[in-house]
Amino acid sequence: MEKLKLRLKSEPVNRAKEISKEIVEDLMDLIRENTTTSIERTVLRLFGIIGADIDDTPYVNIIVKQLMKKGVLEMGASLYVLNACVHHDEEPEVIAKMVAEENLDLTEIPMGDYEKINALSQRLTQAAMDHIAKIKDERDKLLYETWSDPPRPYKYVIVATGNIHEDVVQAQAAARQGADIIAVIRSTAQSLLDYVPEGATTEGFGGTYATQENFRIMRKALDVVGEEQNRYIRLVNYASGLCMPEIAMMGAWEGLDFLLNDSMYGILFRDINMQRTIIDQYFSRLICAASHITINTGEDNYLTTSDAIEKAYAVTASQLINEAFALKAGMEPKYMGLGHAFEINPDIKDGLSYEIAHALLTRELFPEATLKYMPPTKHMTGDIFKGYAMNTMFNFVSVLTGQDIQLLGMLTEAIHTPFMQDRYLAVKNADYIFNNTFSLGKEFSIDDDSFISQRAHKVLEQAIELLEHTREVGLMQSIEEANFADIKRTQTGGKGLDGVIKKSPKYYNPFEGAFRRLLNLDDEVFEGGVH
Amino acid sequence: MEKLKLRLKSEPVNRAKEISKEIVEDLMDLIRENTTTSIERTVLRLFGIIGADIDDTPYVNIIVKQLMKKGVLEMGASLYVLNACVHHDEEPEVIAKMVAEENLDLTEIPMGDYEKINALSQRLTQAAMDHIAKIKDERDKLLYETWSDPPRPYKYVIVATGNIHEDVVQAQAAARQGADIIAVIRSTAQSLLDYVPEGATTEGFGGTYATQENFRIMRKALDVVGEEQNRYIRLVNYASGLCMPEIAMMGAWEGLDFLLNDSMYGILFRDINMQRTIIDQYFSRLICAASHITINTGEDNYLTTSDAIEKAYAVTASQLINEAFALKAGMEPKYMGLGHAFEINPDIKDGLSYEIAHALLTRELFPEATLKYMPPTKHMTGDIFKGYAMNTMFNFVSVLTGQDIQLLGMLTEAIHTPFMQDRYLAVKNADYIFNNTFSLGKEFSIDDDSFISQRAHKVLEQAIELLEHTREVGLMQSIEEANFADIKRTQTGGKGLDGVIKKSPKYYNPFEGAFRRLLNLDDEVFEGGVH
Amino acid sequence: MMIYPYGDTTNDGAMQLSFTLPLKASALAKEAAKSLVKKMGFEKTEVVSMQDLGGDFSFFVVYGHTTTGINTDDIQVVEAKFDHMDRVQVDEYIEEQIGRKLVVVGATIESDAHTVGLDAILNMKGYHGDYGLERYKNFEVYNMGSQVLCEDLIKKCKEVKADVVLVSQIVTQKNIHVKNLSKLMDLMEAEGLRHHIIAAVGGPRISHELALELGYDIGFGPGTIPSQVASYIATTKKERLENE
Amino acid sequence: MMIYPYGDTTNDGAMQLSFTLPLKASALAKEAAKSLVKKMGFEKTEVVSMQDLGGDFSFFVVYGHTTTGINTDDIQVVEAKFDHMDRVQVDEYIEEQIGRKLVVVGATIESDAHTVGLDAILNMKGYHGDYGLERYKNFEVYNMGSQVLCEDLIKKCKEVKADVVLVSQIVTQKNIHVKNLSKLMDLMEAEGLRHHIIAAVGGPRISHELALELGYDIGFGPGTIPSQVASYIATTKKERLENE
Ligand code: B12
Ligand code: B12
Ligand SMILES: Cc1ncc(COP(=O)(O)O)c(C=O)c1O
Ligand SMILES: Cc1ncc(COP(=O)(O)O)c(C=O)c1O
Repeated sequence: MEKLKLRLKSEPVNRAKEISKEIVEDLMDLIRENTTTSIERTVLRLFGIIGADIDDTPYVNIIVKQLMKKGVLEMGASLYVLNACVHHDEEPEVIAKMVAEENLDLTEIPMGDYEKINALSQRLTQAAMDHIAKIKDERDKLLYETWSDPPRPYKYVIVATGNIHEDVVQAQAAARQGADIIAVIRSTAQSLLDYVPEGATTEGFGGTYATQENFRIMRKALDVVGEEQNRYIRLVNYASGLCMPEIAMMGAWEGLDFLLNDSMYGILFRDINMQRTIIDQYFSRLICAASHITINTGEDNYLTTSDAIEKAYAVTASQLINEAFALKAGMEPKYMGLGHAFEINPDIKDGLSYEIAHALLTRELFPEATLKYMPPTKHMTGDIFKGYAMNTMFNFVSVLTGQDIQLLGMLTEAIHTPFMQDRYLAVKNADYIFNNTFSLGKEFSIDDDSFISQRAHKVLEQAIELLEHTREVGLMQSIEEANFADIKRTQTGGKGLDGVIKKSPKYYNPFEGAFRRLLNLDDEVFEGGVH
Repeated sequence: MEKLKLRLKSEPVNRAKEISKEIVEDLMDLIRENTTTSIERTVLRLFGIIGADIDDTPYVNIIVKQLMKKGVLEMGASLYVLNACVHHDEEPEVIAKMVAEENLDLTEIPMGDYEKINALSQRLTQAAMDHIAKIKDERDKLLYETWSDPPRPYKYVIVATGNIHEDVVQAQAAARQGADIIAVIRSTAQSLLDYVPEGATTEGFGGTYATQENFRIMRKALDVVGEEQNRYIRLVNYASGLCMPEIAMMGAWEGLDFLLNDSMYGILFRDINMQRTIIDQYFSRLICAASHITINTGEDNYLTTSDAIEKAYAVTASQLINEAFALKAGMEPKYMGLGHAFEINPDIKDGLSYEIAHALLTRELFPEATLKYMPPTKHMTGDIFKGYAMNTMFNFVSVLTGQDIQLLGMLTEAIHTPFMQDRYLAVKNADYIFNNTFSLGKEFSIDDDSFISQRAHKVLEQAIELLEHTREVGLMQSIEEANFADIKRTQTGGKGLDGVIKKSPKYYNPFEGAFRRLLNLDDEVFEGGVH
Repeated sequence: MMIYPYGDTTNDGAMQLSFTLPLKASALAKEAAKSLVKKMGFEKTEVVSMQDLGGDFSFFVVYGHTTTGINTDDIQVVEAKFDHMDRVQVDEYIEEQIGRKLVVVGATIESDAHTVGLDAILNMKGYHGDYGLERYKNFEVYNMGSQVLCEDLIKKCKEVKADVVLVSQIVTQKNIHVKNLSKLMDLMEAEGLRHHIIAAVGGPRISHELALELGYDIGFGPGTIPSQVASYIATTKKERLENE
Repeated sequence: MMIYPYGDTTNDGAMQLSFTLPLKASALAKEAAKSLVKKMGFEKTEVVSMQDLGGDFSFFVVYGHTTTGINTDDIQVVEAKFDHMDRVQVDEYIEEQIGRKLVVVGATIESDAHTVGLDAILNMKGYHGDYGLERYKNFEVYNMGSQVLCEDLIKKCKEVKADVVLVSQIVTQKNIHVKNLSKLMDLMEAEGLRHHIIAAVGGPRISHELALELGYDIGFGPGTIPSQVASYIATTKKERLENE
């Protein structure tokens, strides 16, 4: 027998997907015509530039800042760095040091031999692409050949002590307890930093800084437990924010498996400028797509500021937009961790019917996606027992409706970032429910005139209405109207607009092309070229 | 839409009921031809005899013992007491004191005027019947007219401090928290006492003694909260054991609403002689039927000694037998609280599908019964969190499958009799689930070829097999073969056989007839008569 | 009156505990859990569950009976006292007693991005069926949202001549809220604003006691409804005006 | 080594508590809950949930950080020591070392009617995949079931010349098990049986320590499997024979 099914009609589904595609299409010019400071820094990082000066400012920031100040960032940072490399016959990291510590002005170096620059560019680009491919292949091999992909829903937990070494202790314990996926939550407001901190960090608030070194430490720690347990343990971090593409690159580099990466989350929840985020998300998703990193979108967050029943359709609309953006970036559906959440007020009569309707709708709209299902958070209180019961039902709905990634609810959600025992209790709850109700979804069928079915169709219709309106006014205008998460943002407001730079016609960025070619994105290549 | 349904075929259902009826029929001679010390004490209690001597031996025990010693109990205790009353021109309670304290020998009083005796008998019987009717009517009025019957599943909790006054504190708090039904658990091994203690008691182990005074105290305490909350709060006690009919009578007298009253529980779980229990259960159920007391049967207990999947059919078979016995005692189906339980090992894959199948089977076999659904107990451990999750699923299955009485699971089941907070957490869990999943049972349908449906039919078939065998060998032999709860008892083993007395042809017991007439039981009246 | 926790017998002191110890699950670990709890003054302790968490940690559930009781007469409750009026009453009160609109500036400050709590108090919609301050005729509300630097908040207060500043702090890990809230107070003092403005702070881990400690006039904890805040503002403003 | 409970930072002392106080839910009750926990040696306590239970009681969930730690070097584990063999090994061991079947009498005594635990140890079927003592070639098992009076148990032991008596006690409320178990010991002593018979007690709230205190040779707690009991019996019997 088949799993519980709504049997959505194909007409509205197709229509919804079509409209979403057009919404995203409409933004491709913005994406094509602009770069951002973070994209440029990403390119430099891909060239192998790491490290920071004594004030902890990363070299890549210093370089990009210099180029910006000089008004030449519109050409792309790579050109200047490559030119300097050729000029000094040094690797990019040496050039970076020279800029940072010896005040080398890149714009003062006369443009050298285009052929040499091109050759160097090709070598460096290839090296980076090779590394990313290697990391990707290693992971894929461990996951699907050496061991095997765990059964779904995957058990996903977070660690958030603020100290990467303490995080390791917690993460390893969680993995040993049975977690499939470990996310290291970032320190409060890291997403507002316009740079990525360097090195191992031990002081964060509500989370641990995302740094390349921290990624490496945690990846290694999980591999140790993986070996012990003969299974691969996935690692997650967060790429939303002002450094979206840089973190994506670091994730790809260090073997992360999932990245929180939403086309609108930063705009809505971190007040990051919308143009900035829209441009950044594209580049970061190219990297994810090329690296087989599963992105996780953040629709769950909408239900913390909006009502989960009233605004269910905004979740659906956003999922469709996120999907359309991801498709544009060449991402296969299975790497789309589209988000939704179990956030209905637990005191609502028949709330579970709504939850099931919404969960099934997401499941059937995106049959191939690796859906991410978020636990109750907003209605969690200090009553940890009620919370544990809510998490039980959340786990139940997940397995009943065939979700993929289960972000396990913590009974202490309203109190603190998780203690070791909280996570343990969460894993055990999931183990109990996933096993005890394993095939239950195959036992029942839903009639077309049932409340659940009607509800799902209604939410889809409402989502289509919003999408239609959004297509009409454009996504940015729609966000200005507070159509998503009830949060209003303006096109020129928020943080990071100063980091959006209109590309010159001579703009150069070898990676965009490299990724796009890898991903068979057949529309014109944007990176320009060295002329 | 209809609630979740199995659509059981009517053929096996009818067959099962038919066989059960025959099994019970087969025992009616035993029941007809015998009385027990406890039945005789019950009659005396109905005549108004209460109190105990300085050694705490109840007067009714002293009287019955005297008559037994003298070898005249086969005539029924009432005759001797009535005769003494006429002789001394006193009420039965005075006679009782005389027997107990002045060594009055009832058998030495010459048999007096039959007419006078008959008249007195009629008056006393009528008074008792009137009292019982009054209590019943008062309850029915409060429940269905003054206020209204709470929605199902009813929330049923236990108190078990050992001290009736502490019980009151706990029971009132539970009622204020929302419990619909309060059960006062009895002290360990009270069922083995061949007398009912007197007065308010403050020292019990794992429960509080069932005494008439304790019943009264608790009934009053609950009425106080009922008034406060504008709803009627049901009170439960336990009638299994050596004093089954006496406790039934006290329950009827003091306005209890439910009595644990099973045709086999005492035999299996307290090693009470089977003849004794079979005879006693009949008389006690007459009282319950006449008083609108809902009986609760104890099939849940089978799953503590047997495996809940393997021996699910024994539960079903026992329910059918209990139903047949209850029908024989003139009980309307709605007063049959047939028991079953959520006792499958939580670590079993797809255990919930089994639970749902079993719960639906019970529901559909007894559509009019007020089913009692028991929580996980055996597989509860000191892990109170896992326990809370199990109780959540238990509550879920109950509402999904339309159960009536929900004996709320305690998260500390494996640890201690409930603390006040344990009960609170249980009520809140039920509130959450009952409300949040209220109509979910109407959302799904089950195909005939689903696992759940197949499983239910299989259990029913297995139950029928056991019933067929039981009809062949007789219920007593079947119990000897350990077919129920995997516990073996013999016809002449266990406690209390010495209290079974073959009735003389002149046996007299005015209440049996009174109850049977009231209940329109049209087959011959057993009580004999005063000749 | 001396009181003790209550399980099922008056003054039995019954409590439930759960915790993790940095020991592998073992007889030693179990005994350690028991000893620890005994050392804390518990009797009749039962380690009812011990579960290995992997990597030298175990999780325990313990029931025990504490010998510690407390005298309720010794308990000091630091509680804000004000009359709770409804929206209409507050509006009337302000009109009659103050005679002008009160200017309210609200923000979640510094690194904190949580707005739901603040919005619950300020937005039209309100919270738990109680309308927010924007709905009141006699409040002029500026909701600056979240992640507002203390400096920017102060600038705004000056600009709109705020009567009241409402600050929200939700994230409390490593006492980040104490740091943020102290910073605001220090700046307000430095700017000479503290006297003129009623300063209130709210959040799920905020108590009135903590608010006072940090130099605020009042603290609002979980479950606060807007009309409580409105009532407090109105009555306090009136008092202040009287005392000036 | 000094250890403390662990939440998310080494030695943070984090613990969860829940309990009921005989007070109506109120600011006073909340403060009382906090004070109580502080008095028990907790810091940074948060009363995260207070719920009225009706009738002057409230329920609290509290998180706090205890300042109490314990030194694992000071922990004394009273643990029974014996080699754990499997069924075949035990049977061989008895054959070789003792040379005859051992007679085992089991019962749940006095008012206690729980048989599942005792049956788990004795019945063929056993427990958790480990066969029960009846399945062993070299045990002769008499399972008297539950509610067995001490007097009857002793009679049976004499009658069958028991080598071992296995007693189960499940109900522990108001220490009824202590009463029952002491009674049996007293009677065994009085009858002069105690020396000849190995006496073991088991149950979910039974520890080896308690068993020793009450005069038994060994106590078996929750999760006991039959082969442990069998191993203990065989090795102890051999020792006793050697020491005779
Ligand atoms: C919603 C939410 C979010 C949303 C916020 C969306 C938004 N725009 O507000 C999102 C998803 C963005 C988010 C992000 C994060 N969150 Co958050 N979040 C929550 C959550 C689930 C609910 C909070 C909430 O909305 N409650 C409902 C409101 C109505 O209640 P309230 O805030 O208590 O407000 C009431 C009272 O306190 C009072 N009040 C509050 N403020 C004020 C102000 C005044 C003036 C007055 C008078 C009264 C008042 O009145 C309100 C009504 O009664 C809580 C968990 C929980 N269940 O509590 C975690 C929680 C608060 N978040 C937490 C964390 C750590 C984060 C992150 C830092 C995680 C990370 N590293 O990425 C991020 C970053 C946020 C940041 N930079 O600050 C932690 C904080 C832990 C701690 N104690 O420090 C919590 C407890 C979750 C957890 N267990 O980890 N979060
Ligand atoms: C099943 C059960 C029953 C069944 C018993 C059926 C039967 N024939 O055994 C029934 C329904 C009849 C019952 C009745 C009662 N029960 Co009861 N029951 C339970 C329950 C649910 C499970 C016990 C069980 O079978 N566990 C499984 C076995 C395998 O585990 P175990 O007993 O711990 O045994 C293991 C070890 O301890 C050890 N072991 C045990 N004995 C021995 C002996 C030896 C020699 C050895 C070596 C090892 C050993 O090995 C076993 C295998 O590992 C528990 C709650 C729970 N989840 O624990 C309550 C529980 C034990 N019952 C309880 C009570 C109070 C009662 C009653 C008194 C209630 C009442 N007033 O009516 C009655 C009366 C019983 C009486 N007179 O004793 C309480 C005891 C509270 C306390 N701590 O004092 C409990 C904890 C429930 C509760 N929270 O209230 N009960
Ligand atoms: C899509 C997405 N990105 C990022 C984050 C994390 O927030 P921050 O960017 O502040 O680390 C979240 C939080 O839940 C999220 O959902
Ligand atoms: C039918 C029935 N009767 C009675 C009891 C209570 O046992 P006792 O008779 O020992 O009080 C139970 C216990 O669960 C029961 O199920």
